[in-house]
Order: sequence, then C-alpha cells, then structure tokens
Amino acid sequence: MPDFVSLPDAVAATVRDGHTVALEGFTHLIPFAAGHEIIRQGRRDLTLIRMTPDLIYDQMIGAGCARRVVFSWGGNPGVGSLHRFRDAVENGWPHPIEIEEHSHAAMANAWAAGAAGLPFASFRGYLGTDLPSVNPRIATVTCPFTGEELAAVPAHRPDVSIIHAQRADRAGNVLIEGIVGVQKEAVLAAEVAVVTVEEIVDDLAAPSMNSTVLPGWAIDTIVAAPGGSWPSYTHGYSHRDNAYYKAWDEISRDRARFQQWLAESVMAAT
Amino acid sequence: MPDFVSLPDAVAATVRDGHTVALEGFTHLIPFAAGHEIIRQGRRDLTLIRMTPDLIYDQMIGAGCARRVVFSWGGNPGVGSLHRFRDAVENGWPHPIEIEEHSHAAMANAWAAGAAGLPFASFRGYLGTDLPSVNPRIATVTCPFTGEELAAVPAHRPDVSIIHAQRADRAGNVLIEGIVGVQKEAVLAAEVAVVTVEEIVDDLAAPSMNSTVLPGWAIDTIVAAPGGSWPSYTHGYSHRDNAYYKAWDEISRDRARFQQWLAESVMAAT
Amino acid sequence: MSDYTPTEVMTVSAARALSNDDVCFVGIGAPSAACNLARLTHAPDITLIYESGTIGTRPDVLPLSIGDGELAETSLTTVAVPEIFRYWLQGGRITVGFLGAAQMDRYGNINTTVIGPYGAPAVRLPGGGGAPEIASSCGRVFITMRHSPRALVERVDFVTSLGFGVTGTERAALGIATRGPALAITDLCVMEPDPETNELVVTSLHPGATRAGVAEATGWDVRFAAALGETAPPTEPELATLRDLHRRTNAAHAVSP
Amino acid sequence: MSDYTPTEVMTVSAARALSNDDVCFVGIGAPSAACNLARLTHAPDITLIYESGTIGTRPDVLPLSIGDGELAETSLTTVAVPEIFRYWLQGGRITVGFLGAAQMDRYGNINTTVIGPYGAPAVRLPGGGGAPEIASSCGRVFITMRHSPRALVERVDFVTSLGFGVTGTERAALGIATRGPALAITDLCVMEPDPETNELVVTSLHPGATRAGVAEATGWDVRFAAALGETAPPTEPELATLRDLHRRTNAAHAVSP
Repeated sequence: MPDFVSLPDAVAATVRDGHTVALEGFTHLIPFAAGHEIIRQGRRDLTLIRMTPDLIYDQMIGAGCARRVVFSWGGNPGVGSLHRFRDAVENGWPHPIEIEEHSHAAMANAWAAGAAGLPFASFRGYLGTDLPSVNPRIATVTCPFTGEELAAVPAHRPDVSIIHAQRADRAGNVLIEGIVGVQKEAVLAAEVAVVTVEEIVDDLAAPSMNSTVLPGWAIDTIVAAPGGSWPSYTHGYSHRDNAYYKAWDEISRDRARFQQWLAESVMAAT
Repeated sequence: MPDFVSLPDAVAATVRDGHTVALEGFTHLIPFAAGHEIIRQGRRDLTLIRMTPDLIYDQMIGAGCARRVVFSWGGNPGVGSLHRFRDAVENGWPHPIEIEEHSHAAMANAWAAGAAGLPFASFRGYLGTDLPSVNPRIATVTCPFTGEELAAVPAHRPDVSIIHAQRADRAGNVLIEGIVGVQKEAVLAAEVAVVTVEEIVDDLAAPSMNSTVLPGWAIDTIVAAPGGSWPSYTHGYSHRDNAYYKAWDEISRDRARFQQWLAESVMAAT
Repeated sequence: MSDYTPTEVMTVSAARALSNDDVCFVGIGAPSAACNLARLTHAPDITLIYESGTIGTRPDVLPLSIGDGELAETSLTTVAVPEIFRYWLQGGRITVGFLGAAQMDRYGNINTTVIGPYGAPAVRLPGGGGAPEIASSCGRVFITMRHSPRALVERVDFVTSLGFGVTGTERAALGIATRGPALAITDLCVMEPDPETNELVVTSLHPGATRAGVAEATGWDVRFAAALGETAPPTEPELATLRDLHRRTNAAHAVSP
Repeated sequence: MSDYTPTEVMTVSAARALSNDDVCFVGIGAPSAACNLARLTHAPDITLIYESGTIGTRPDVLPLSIGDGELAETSLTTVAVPEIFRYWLQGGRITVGFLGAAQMDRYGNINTTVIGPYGAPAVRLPGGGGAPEIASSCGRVFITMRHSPRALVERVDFVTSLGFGVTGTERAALGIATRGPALAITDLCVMEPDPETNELVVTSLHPGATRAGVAEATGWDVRFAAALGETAPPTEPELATLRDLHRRTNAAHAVSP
C-alpha cells in the first residue's frame, strides 16, 4: 500500500538533484502542483522526460531545475512557443540544457517498453528523417524473419514518475479516466511512482471493470492535491484553462516578467 | 461500415480452404457458432491460430478442418486433455496436423505486433526452455543499447479473424467488456475481421469513453449470433457452461462418440 | 460572397478534399478546423482521430490543444497514447494525415524542428511530435501552411518529416508503400505532386491569387500544372459553418473555466 | 482432526507459504485453491492475478478455467492479455508464480509439453501456456504436483519451463535475476532448493509421509535436509474454509447455467 502524504513531503522524499523525473499527462492530467513543488524545493540538474514539455516544463526549465529534457513536441499547443524552453536552448538561460529529441511514436513506445520491463522499443519510424543523425539514442534493429530494418529507442526508466489522476481509494488504488495518455506506462516504468489525485474516496466508483485502475501496490506515494492539474484539467473535475495557456505566452516571453510570475505564483504559494 | 449478414453468409464470404484463420477469445467470448459454421461449410487445410485451442479447435480439428495449429496451451481448462487435438497429433486422426507451438507471452506479443503492423514482436521469454529448438519461428534480436538478447516471434497476420462480442450498433461499432483477451488485437491484425455479437442495438451504451470499442470501419462483417459463444460465455449475457466443458471430456474421448456428436449437434443444426 | 480571408479559403479547400470514408489523423490549428468543417458539411461520417487517443471524435468546439476534454467526451472511444501510435497509426488504418510546416521544400519534405543548425538554432521550433510517423504511415498526407518564401524553401534546414526525399525518389527507395504528400494547400494555391517527378506543382490558384504572386512567394522555381485550375470560392454554407465553429471556439477559449 | 486428504495438505501447505504482500500469478487447479485459501484465511490482502487479465480478483467460487466470469466481476481491474504478459508479468511485478507439472527434475525444470519425443509423442500434454515466462519473470516460483516416480523424474523429456537448468547453474548463466523454484509442494512433502547446489531437497514431510515412501515415489536419488521438518497438519479453520470453497465451486460447476 502506498504512503499517503502531503505534496511537500512527497516531493522531498522522492525527488533528488540529478534524478531522471517524468511528470506526464497528455494535455489532460498534467501534474502542475507537483511541478511547482519541485521548483519550490529548489531541485537542480534534473533530466526531465515528457512527450510534450508543455507549460509545466517551461516553468521548471525557466526556474533552473533542468539539466536535460527528453521530449517529442515542445510547444504551447495552439498558442505558439515555449519561451523559457526556447530561451534555454537558444541562449542558455538560465543555464544551457541538453535535449534528447524524439517523435511521439518513439516516446510512446519507449514508455510502453519501460512499463514492460524491456530495455528497448522497436517500431516503424523515423524513416527518411534527420532525427537519427542528431540523437545517438535512436538506433535500428532488423526483423529476424523479414529483414526489415526498424527504429529502436531505449525504454524510459525514470527514477521518479509523477502523474495526476481523478481519485484514489483508501488502499491507494487509482482511477484514471478520459484521455489516459501514457499515465499508466509512466507509473509502471518508474523506480518510484507518485500520484496526485483530486480526492481520496472510500469507493473508487470505476464505471467498468475494464476502467484504467492502477493497483495501490504498484504505487509508492499518493497525494491529495485537488486542482493539482490546473491549468491542465482533470476530466470530471475541471476544464482545461485555455485562456491561461494563451496568457502564458505573454508571461513567459520576457525573463523579468517570468521571474516575477515565479516569485509571486510559485515561490510565494504553498 | 461493415456488412451485416447471416452467419452462413459471413463464413461463406470470408473463409476459404487453406486460409489462416483465428477464432479468438480467452475463455470468454469464444465464437463457437462461427466455428460450427466453418465445420458445416466443410472448410479444409486451415491454419488455425488461438492461444488456447479449447473445445472450439478440438471440434474443428476432429471435423477435419485443420492442417496446422498455432497455439500456446492446448487443454480443456480445469478438466484435462483436448482428445481430438491429441488424437490428431499423436495418431494422425482424422489426418496428421502440423503444430507451431509458443508460450502465451509469445502469442500475446505476436497478436499485439500484428495489430501494430509490425513484422515481429520481441520480448523477454523462452529463457532456458526447449521450445526454440522445436519451433523455427522462435528467433532472437539483440538490444542495440544493452546487448541483451531477447526472444522474437513473427507477428500474427491471419487472413480472417473471427471474434464474438457483446453488441454492435447500427454503424457496426462493437463493444467488448469483461475479459477482453486478445479480441481487439485479433481484429486489427487480420486482413478480414468478422464479429459475431449477442445483439445489434441502436445505442452501444458503453459504460465509459475508455471502454473497449472497435470502430465499425475497422470491421468487415457483423453477424447477429445470440448465444454464439456457448459453451463459452458473454459477460452480461450468459455464464460459462462449465458442466458442458466437463461433459466434453466424455464426448470427445472416443472417435465414434465424437462423430455422433458432430452429426447431431453441428451438421444437423443450423 | 467575396468577403473571406485567404486562411478561410485554405481551410475550406482542405475540407473539400476529405470524404465520408476518410480516417484522419488530425493536428491542431488549420487541420482541425478543416477536418471538422468537412464533418459539419459534406462528410458527416468522416472519422477523426487525435493523437491524444480519441477515436471518432465529434467536437462542438475546436480544441486548443490536442487533448482538450471535448475530444474525449465526444469520442466513440478513447485509448492510450501508445495504442494510438501502434495499433492505429503504425497499423496502417489512417487514410489521411494532416501536417503543418515551418518549412517545406518542393518534394514536400517538412521542417518543424529548427531554423539554422540543430546544435545552435536561430529558432528552436516545437519539433516533430507525431509528424515523422504520420508522414510515413498515413495513406496520404495533406499539408496546410501559409505561403511565403521563408516557408516554401529550396531546401529545408532539417527534415522532420519525409515527403518524397531530397531528389523525390527516397520514399520509394526506403520501401515506404504509402503515397506521401498528396496535397499541399496554402493561402494562395493548391499544389500536388507531379506524377513523374513527385515535385509539388501548383494545380489550382485560389481566388485573387496570381502566378506571379505565387512564384514570388515560393522559395524555389515553382512550376504550374498545364491545366491550372482556379479554386472555387468558399460557398455561403461553408463559410457560415466555419465561422460558427470559430465563434463557438473563440468564446469557449476566451475565459477561464 | 486427522480426516484430511494428501491433496488438502498440499493445498494448505502452499497457502501457508503466501503472505499478504504477495502478488501471485495464479494457475488453475491446486494453485488457484491455495491462493484463494490464503486470501480467505491469513492473507486477506494478497493480490491474485490470472493470466486472462484479471488483477486483484476475489472470487467466491474457484474458476474452472482461467477466465471464468467470476474472475473479472470480482477484480479490481481487468486488462487485455498482452498487457498482463508485458506490463505485469514481464514488468517484474509478480512476487510468486505457481506452476504445476507433468514432470519435474531435481533442479525444478518442468515439462508440461510432451511425454516421449516431441515429434512423435507418446502423450501430447497441453503445453506451456504462461509457464515458460512465469518461470523466469516471477520473483519466486512455487510448484505443486502429485508425488510419483513418473512425475518426479531423473530427467524431464522436454524443458517447458526452466528451473535451475540441467546442472543447477543455468539460471544464473542466462542472466536471470529472479530466484526460480523456491518451493515444491507435493502430496507427500515440501522440497526446497539446496542453497549451494540448487538441488531440490525434502525439507518437510507431510503428516503420515515417510522418508522411505518419499524416496520410493521420487524418480531420482532424493536427498533430505539435515533439519527435516514435519508439516503441521491442516487446522480446522483451514480445512473448513477450503472445503467450503470446494463445495461452492463444485455446486457452481455441476449444472449448466
């Protein structure tokens, strides 16, 4: 059974400088509250894995948490750039970061391979693209039956994965509904899994025996963090704050404006 | 949108002598009615793929439909042997059959690879066993990152897959609930997919947006076949007829008794 | 009705290229608008798949991101992201994939990764996302983008997604069986690959666009089809439906929930 | 209470070896009875996983097959079969896997495939099913089987599932990190691997069993642990719970639904 602790305690107990950390969630269920807590606790030199870095990694990169980012699409969806991510890559601010760049197909397969305990994933991908020439972690394997050459990438195996979900019961079983993304894979691929939830309930009330439920024994830490996915959303509990995603473009564009936001909205908050 | 036809028409239009055919369903949702129709139409030289041949392939083998069986566990679960399967393998009755034998892990991975359009599946398996020495379709691939040698098997890509499911709507979308097995993979891996259902309804009434639903455009043929999984079962519609599974042991043990059953219960039925 | 924007012509043209039988892998922005416009006009049964895992989705409001709640709520079914990329995209079930581009060359090769050298980019773009495998696994690829000489270039700085390759022949050489870029729709014209060379040539000019204007806005020595057509202007129902969709969408995205 | 069968002792002994924290990959027959007996007695929170995809299942009646409806209905969640084998078994999340055997040798190598040559079998057995990967991926493997010289043999006809290999050292040589056969429970005794050689040695005799009887029923020159124990007989609550379970099960399986 997982530990039930506060968000500060969960982050303090699990995330260390230099760790490889994944805060996943595909548009839906992005664990912003946990990301802010990592910023507040001043973690450094993290390798951050996410398919879509999104605002959460833009904020963590701007705050100086990241040494390396493993990703497949680094934009503010429907809005434009991730300005803090760009500033780090283009100008080395607040410090230079390394990037390991993949396609979505590669990242999704790498998550599935990590969850499955495999060392690598193979898939039909990267055909005719320049990505393998700039990413040494893209290789090939040959089908022993047809001779077809397929792309191969290492499995994701983060030290810590943090996801947000709808709810947990008292035994720590977690229900995920709606766009389930790579939430299950991120939890199962990690050495340590932390799940923030909207609420902890007596009865999980899964709509079906086939619902996406993670057993409590496969999770290390549960945190009650209502609203913890904002400005992302939690299906059944909140809607995506698209206006905030648009507003982020202005907040993040300028270093000073970003630092003001960081001080007021993250560091001063609890 | 799939065709909505009768079971005899569906089998006549899709299953040809010499085809590779899969009638899947893991204990649950085994498409017995379709198997009996294949027997009645006298199909021969089929390569039959199923993880667990079960009574359905015991019957088809005894009736002379099979040239080759690709499988991973060939027993009557909880009861004992599949006597018709054994008689074919041990004594060549009604004629010799070839077998291609795997583990469940290999078969499940081969289904997933087939659904994913890949030529092969790799997994950590068959370690230290004799199966690779008797099955040339078990090979290895080497992880390009760690050097670990993994097992590899060809993807399943049958000419025709037939599954049974709870229900379809008028657009041919199909709901599967309960033990979903490899039903989705079998449909998506096949050249032609036939689904028999308990009922065709106006509203699929899936309990959740995350329910296992196959879109109508991914299916070729829908057949209303209420009770079509008996003596297997359809969650929400029927229970497994465990007494019949036990009775099959006596029916199938003797060739003459089996032939009598075949004449009375399959050939004379419609 | 002459009062429409070049972007509207682009979106309407893209929508018209879709049919009821298409299964579309939909990107955000113009592709999403085009696919949903098709669904709300002549192709009510078209299947829209978003890479967030929603299959057969019928949103009333366009999503801002690729995984807005509206997409799951109106889907036939919503699956995990690994499944979308493995069973549905790689499985060869998508008839049309839509791509946008920061840069595209005459063979439909696309760059959405960097402007300038990869290691020291002048502009770091978002990257490939689903595009590298959309480009190879979908039956056909439709490209929508603004027409400018900085966007339609002689040579892309980085091949994020393969078109027909640097000489127009690499797709076949790599053993890729899908068609590749079948249609590029800009705010000025429609381009299609030459059946012999695979070079994208202008096959239809949008209302008001000229050969000279297109040539000036293209970074390579662009060719025009012998039978150069003119894009039919948006009809009143098309425009009304598209504008209603955008109106609902803007209203929904303007305020915090 | 002396009125119990050797099979009941076997099942009770297997159940006792399980704890609340175990995650068991359950096979049909004796393993299923043992796991559910543990759950209904001293290990109420034990996690039972059946290869049909049911996780955290709590059946009131034992399944006849590995995918009876009871298993899904009482599960915490039911997933697809590829996921069970990839994420849960191969993912290394199972602490105990149960295997039965038609033949087993002194190093816990198991045959459930054929008696006689593979190409011309005297008896064609059901085959491996989940066993080959259960044997390598579960933290520990428990084996339950009837004790007879035809079953506990000098050398198995076919290695369906690896124990410690033909010399007891192959497991480590193959780089397998899991423990392997940790416990073999027959209707006569309990066997455990020698810490040095990995040979299965008798560590506990069931009530009424003798060294001579076990030696006679074993196809190899079986060894006995220096500190040979005696299996505590089934307690009244254990027997009552097991028999209730079987009574419910037999009643449920006797009639067509």
